[in-house]
Amino acid sequence: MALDKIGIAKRIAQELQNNTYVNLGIGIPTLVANYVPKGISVEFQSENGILGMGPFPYENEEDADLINAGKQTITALDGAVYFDSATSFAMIRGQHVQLTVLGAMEVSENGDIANWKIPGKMVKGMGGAMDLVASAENIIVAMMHTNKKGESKILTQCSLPLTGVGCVKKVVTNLAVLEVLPQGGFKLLERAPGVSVEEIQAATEASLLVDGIIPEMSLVD
Amino acid sequence: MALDKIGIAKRIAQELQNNTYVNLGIGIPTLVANYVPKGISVEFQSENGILGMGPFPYENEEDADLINAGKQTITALDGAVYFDSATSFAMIRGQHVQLTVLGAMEVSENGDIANWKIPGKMVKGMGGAMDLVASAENIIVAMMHTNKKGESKILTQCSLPLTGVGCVKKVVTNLAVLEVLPQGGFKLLERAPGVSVEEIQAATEASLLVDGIIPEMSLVD
Amino acid sequence: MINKVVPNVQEALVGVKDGMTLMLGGFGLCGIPENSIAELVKKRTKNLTCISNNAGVDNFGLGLLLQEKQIKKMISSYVGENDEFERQMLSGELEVDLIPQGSLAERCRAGGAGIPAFYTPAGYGTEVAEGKEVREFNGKPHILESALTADFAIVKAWKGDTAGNLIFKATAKNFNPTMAMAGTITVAEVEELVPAGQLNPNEIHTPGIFVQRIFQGERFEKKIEQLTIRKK
Amino acid sequence: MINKVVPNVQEALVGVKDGMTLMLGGFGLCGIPENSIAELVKKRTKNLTCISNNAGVDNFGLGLLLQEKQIKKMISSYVGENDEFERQMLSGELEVDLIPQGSLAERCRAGGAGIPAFYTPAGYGTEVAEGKEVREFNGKPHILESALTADFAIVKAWKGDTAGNLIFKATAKNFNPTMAMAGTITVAEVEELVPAGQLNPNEIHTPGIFVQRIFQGERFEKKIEQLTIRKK
Repeated sequence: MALDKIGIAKRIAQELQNNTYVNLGIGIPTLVANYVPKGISVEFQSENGILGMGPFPYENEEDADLINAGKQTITALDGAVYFDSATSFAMIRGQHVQLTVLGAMEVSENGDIANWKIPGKMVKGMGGAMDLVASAENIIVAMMHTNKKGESKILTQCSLPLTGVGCVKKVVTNLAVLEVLPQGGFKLLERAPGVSVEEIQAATEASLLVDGIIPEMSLVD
Repeated sequence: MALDKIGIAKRIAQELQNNTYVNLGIGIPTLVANYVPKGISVEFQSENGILGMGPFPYENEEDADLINAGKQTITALDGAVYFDSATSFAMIRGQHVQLTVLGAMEVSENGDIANWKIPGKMVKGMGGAMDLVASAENIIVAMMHTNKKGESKILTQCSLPLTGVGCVKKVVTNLAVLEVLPQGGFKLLERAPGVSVEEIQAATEASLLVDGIIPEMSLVD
Repeated sequence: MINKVVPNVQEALVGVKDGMTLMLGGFGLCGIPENSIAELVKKRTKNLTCISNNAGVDNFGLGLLLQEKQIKKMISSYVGENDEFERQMLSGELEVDLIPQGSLAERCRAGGAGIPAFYTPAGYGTEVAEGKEVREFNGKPHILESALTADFAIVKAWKGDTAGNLIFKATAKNFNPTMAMAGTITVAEVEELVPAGQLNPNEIHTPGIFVQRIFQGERFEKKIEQLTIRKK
Repeated sequence: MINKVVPNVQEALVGVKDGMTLMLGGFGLCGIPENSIAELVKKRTKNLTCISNNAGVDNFGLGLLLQEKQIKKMISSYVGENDEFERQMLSGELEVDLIPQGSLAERCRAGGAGIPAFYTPAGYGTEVAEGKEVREFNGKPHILESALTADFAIVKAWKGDTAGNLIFKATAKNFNPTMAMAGTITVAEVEELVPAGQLNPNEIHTPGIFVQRIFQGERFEKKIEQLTIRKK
């Protein structure tokens, strides 16, 4: 069965490395914070200006001056710190944030990502995404494998305006975990529980390397 | 009679404009702070990281963590603020500091200044001087008119390695106040009390415009 | 001490004219200079170029200026929460320059810090890089970005003193300290204005040298864009 | 939270090797990492390239490393208070790269902020500009300066917490926050180390993300270079 958004977030949470700083994009990536594995210390950076983001506040304890990059009210953990936007992106551009998880409209087999604009139709802007994908050592995309029309979002080449080139390292979708190979092309690493290799191949427009037996993801809480 | 260092500082203090930020270099310029005219509000920036520098501390009240750019113990006035070196030079380079007063070994008639190095003999370094002279709107040099050998420091061309080019606007020495003309050359504005135009001309190697009657400086406390 | 206090928002915005470029602090609706925006609506200043990370929502923040068609051009990184904005942009009524958030912040800092241009990897290979110089450093391509400045930078702080020193609260800091550096005239509206000497000089975020005018705002509504809570 | 605490200066400097590049915070003797410098003398690490605004005085600060000839190259802006330094430099024993103080600070910030190069007017027309690209912006010539980074950045703060967050005191701040950004490994020695949560997140100067190791210094001598006082 294909994963839901929470399933994708849970699987990405397994990618978190101990003692690292992580930036989570809006949408599915934000959910990753709820599933940090036991024994793993990570600190979440929100590019609007906080390190050490905590859970949502209790009712009536919200503070309009304390939000995350998704404009949601949040709290601050012990050890948190606030900073201005220039310093925030000094952290990002200076590669002090090791992992970026973000959503995408399209990902291509050379690691390009498109997620900010549909010409003539939708222009929300790139926000911090272009800085993040240009700089983080590790970039994981969280998204549905296909769009609402059922068309693959895992492509030979992106059709939409790019957010970054050759930057995506891994893609976790509702169907699969894919690695972007250094020489280009995707490699199938894992299948969602009950999803077959053939289903994944059918939903993938890009070239997909299937090498040996592909294990199912394990998603223990 | 030629001025002493305090006289030079007093004369420069007359150049202070109301509501401006001023950086004073080491030596004679530092003394300017003691002679701010009544009714003039200025704030002194010290490039090591303080705005709102106050007088020296009382005995036993000194704080090793509170110094000026000359490494002297100081105090902080109401409204003072501390900042890091990158921010300090953002202020300077960004032209938020309107006036810089600094010493020099040589000044040339196109406004060049040399004050950081005597090749093979003395190399103290430029400190913040190169940033200051490259950016401030107004740059006044405070110095003796001649060196210890009696040679002019007001030159057609500097012989020492430069600190900045075409930047000095005015020079106040023990003998005179000189303006650097936009087209090059010095114009004699004022004489030190009792010093003749001829004495100034004799001590000046650079071309010197003497136009009309040259008044004596007035140095009321 | 140089006194930066003006009595009210009207005095703070004297000299803001049609066709000028303004920087406005804030991220979403957090930390925006609400009093100044309300006054700009009243002043009916037109043809503004506004540099601000976002464009407000339909009925608050810069959305209020958009509704009145006072903005000719927006320079932002993310404008996704504003239907009127999207309408004006797609119809061509509004010029829009979208730039990466980090480049926006750094360009404002550069404007304030006297750095005319710098290289950044952000946007290489995208529309953002079109027409810009590309240069490789350490084997990685970068693009040349230029400084941004504004006729007026308008920021919002938590506390301020008569010398113009500012302290921001939590994530309402965001673009405010950065833009405060880059205005020919920087206007700060604060929740609490105190005499110089009342703020601890170790705790000040924006030195008063960057601020030309400061006033205590009459009213801060502080709208929340996305109220998210958890149960006790 | 990511815990950055190491038990002592020895652990803090594990991995500092001959030939490495170090950044050291401080201005004159103010805000220098004294405990770390003392340990470097003990470790007898050699052939160091030290990036520091000054070079200490003969018997304190980096002067201690100079006496032991542990420094191969100094990158500084002002070195006027140190006879041994001048002797080594003029004799050619010591390589010296003197750069404008503002360019030094901005190059360190750039190193930490992922900006490989930027333009500045400082030094145009001087020795400092030799071999560097010159470009005009707004009619004024600027030179291209590149980022500085270090194997270890060693800074001194007043207070720090276990997450590596730092607060500096007065003008002992100086180069410390800037250099803290630019170390592959940044070591902070602090006068007072407290548990995460004890520092007000609005008052922190250096976010812990920039700091890899933090420890409470055993002893801070805090020598004064120029004691200047007035009479009561």
